[in-house]
Amino acid sequence: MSDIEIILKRAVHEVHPGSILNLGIGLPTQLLDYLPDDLDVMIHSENGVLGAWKQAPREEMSASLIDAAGAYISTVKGCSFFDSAVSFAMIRRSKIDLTMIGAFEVDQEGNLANWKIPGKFSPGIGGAMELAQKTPRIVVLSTHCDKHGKPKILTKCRLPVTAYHCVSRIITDKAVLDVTPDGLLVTEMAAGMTPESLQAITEAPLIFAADTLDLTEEVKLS
Amino acid sequence: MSDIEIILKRAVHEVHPGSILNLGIGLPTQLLDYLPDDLDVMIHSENGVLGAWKQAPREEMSASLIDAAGAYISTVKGCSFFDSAVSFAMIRRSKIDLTMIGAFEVDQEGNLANWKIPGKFSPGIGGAMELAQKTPRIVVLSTHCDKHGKPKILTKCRLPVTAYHCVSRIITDKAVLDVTPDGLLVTEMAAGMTPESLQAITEAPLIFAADTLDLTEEVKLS
Amino acid sequence: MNKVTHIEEAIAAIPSGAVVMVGGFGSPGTPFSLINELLRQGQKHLTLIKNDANEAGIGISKLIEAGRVDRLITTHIGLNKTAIEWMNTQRLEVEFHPQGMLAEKIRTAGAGSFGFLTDIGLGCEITREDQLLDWEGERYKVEMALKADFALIHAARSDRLGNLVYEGSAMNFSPLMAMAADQVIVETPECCEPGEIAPNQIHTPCAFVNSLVLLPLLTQEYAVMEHHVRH
Amino acid sequence: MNKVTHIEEAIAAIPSGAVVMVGGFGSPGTPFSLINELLRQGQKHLTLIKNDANEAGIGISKLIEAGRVDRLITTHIGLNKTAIEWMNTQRLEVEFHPQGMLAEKIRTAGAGSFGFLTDIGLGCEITREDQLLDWEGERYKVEMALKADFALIHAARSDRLGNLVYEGSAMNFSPLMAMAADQVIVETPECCEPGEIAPNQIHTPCAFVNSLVLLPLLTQEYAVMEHHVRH
Repeated sequence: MSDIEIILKRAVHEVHPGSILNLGIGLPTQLLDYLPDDLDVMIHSENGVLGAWKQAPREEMSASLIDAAGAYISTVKGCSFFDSAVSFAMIRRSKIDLTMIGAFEVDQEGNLANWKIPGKFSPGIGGAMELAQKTPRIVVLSTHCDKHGKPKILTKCRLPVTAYHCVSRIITDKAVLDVTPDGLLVTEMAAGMTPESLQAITEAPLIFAADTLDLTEEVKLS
Repeated sequence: MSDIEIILKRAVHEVHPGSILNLGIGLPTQLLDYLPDDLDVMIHSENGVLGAWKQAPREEMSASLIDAAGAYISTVKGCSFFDSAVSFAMIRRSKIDLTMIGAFEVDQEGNLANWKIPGKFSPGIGGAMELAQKTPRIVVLSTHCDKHGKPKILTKCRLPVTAYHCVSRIITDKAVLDVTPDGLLVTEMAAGMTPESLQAITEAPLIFAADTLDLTEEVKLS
Repeated sequence: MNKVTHIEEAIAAIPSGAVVMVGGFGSPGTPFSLINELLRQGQKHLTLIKNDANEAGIGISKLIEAGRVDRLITTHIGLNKTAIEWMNTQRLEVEFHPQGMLAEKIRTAGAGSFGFLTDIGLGCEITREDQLLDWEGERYKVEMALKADFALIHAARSDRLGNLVYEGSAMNFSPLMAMAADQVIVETPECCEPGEIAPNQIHTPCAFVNSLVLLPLLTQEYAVMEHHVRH
Repeated sequence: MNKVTHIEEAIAAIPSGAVVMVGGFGSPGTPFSLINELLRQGQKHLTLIKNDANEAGIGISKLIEAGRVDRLITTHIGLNKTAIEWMNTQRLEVEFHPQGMLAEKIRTAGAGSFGFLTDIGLGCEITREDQLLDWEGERYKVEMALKADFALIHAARSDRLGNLVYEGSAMNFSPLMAMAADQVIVETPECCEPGEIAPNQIHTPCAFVNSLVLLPLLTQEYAVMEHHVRH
């Protein structure tokens, strides 16, 4: 199983029936493939859709209907379309219960950096800032380290911050971490990881739950 | 012919095909009865209607459709319904070409007072302030004097002002007056009125056009 | 995600002292049944936000006449002599705004913003010195957002998720209030299955609706009012 | 009140140096035909306001690649490497806003207001000191309204008065831009008689539309883009 698959299969457990969620572009959007087809959720897409769903069958695709990631989506029953002002009113009024979002960096205070790498990557801001600042529950989906093997979970974000104190939970291929007033609490670890080996690839100091679960087992349940 | 009839029949000439207009509650709303049925105008009503028209036939009345004056209206083809924020966006963005409005007082600078008589009449503000301030052309429809025979066209408004420098034209039962940088220019007078007799019932100093027309003749054309 | 609730339960969530927005411009859009239930349950010291005060004996005027309303934030109450009488005798505190400003203050709260800069009413009696802001070389009036604990809304049609459709001039303040209030209670005579309303014909998306009360029938209050029919 | 206009005439109203809003989030809602005509006519030194920069070779990217655009006010151009290249080589000035702030700035202009108070981005790099306002005991960021001389809009359907209906996710910024721009030019493949669209299904009332261009057919640009289809 790839790191991405581990993250996504674990992330499925975060989605509660009856809730409204937003899936950030990139890794979170891929979660769609892992959600059961009869799941009772409404997916919000910033471009003015509540009730977005998986890619439509080829013959049902509409050139006038994409999600914010550009996929030609199908919709669930009870879907609504609206303008961008209403779409972000929904976000700023905290009507989205859960946002899954990608990260360049996330720190022990729940600060998130995911929109800009000065000098390297600055394609814009998109909807990330308002989603991060206003969604009651933000779950970061991210590989535990970047492609150079460097920690992404830091003591303090070094990149420009998207929103402060916004992240509730971080799901990586190696662990599940909750942001608490005392710091990052590890509640699950992948098979083979030890507190020492996880700390070694994490810049922020970690706290370990007394009954740390096996992330790998959780993934298998999906 | 009553004073009101004189005013309304003259006011019909202010309505140009292809325009959007708003008729203030009271005297202006009564203009509807004088408009030809095939007139190509869109009437805006503050409560969220563009394309309001005369009272609907009894069997077609809908309890869900009134104009801002409370009449069970019919609508023209191409009518649209929208919320109050959009309705007033339309007003503040000056999309209403012409507003006909009532007045307690109007003065030589085109200032209008029509919302409050301190201690006597203060039912609220309604849409008058935004209509008066933002409609490109405001035509006041009013009897020349109040019911006690006192002038309503003043040197300076004494009541709380609705909007400053907003009125373009005043149509009364006695005359038609344009607000100009030099003061109030009388362009039409009712039969029997002289400059002296009109000035006598008007507080603001009047200027008379070289070719003052006969208001009564204009009224007969309707 | 079925939001259908009994009217007693939906209205019981409103405590005395609550700030309650009520949809409707005159009668169209007024949630008469929800208001009647609020009257029956007896909540007091309410602050109501509505375009107008309805007319004497119907709608929110019933709540005013029963002494349940401490304060009314509105734009014009000229059609309700009883409400004017209550105001003039200091039994009802009334705060007036220009109609579009009231709409925009509610909409601003609904958009998750806190205020807006306008020129409406600058230099007029309604503008206080402490509302003026000089910003980037211009003078503005700052109008603050107007929120509420609850909104009571009438929709012509809904699905059971709470997607709403309004009819005629009954839309008015309702979509704005549905966004601006923390809890949104909707009454509707027609509730359909999700998917029956086309997605681009929904006026208020279900995210803004908390509970949905089905009206078994529309009482006389919802009918054409004979005294407004000109013969 | 027939607003149907030839495309040449409608676009010829736009002078060089104009500020032009363009509807669309990605391809849906992008008025490809109006953009192509603007490209053909040769107006220069444009300031464009659009959610994104489309993708290389289509939509407003054509105008950017032809050197017609001095400045782009947008939220995210990640899907257009050419636009990023133009930005990085200082051939295109780009101003980024959070997506909902861009929408709200446009909507604020469309509502005839001048700015709004928000907490989005407070304490973040995007907020300058001179945008901060302490008001009634709280700190806000003031976001100013964003107007335009013209808006170019694609509607799925219209009547000849200019009442508009959008489809799917193609609505996005269009209704806001139609309110915020001084002159609004709309393209549509389907124009019907007034009255054929139900009054409560109109997304943009005709008061906000100045001219209407009928598209004889929808070119390939309006079709599903194969490279966005996952197999």
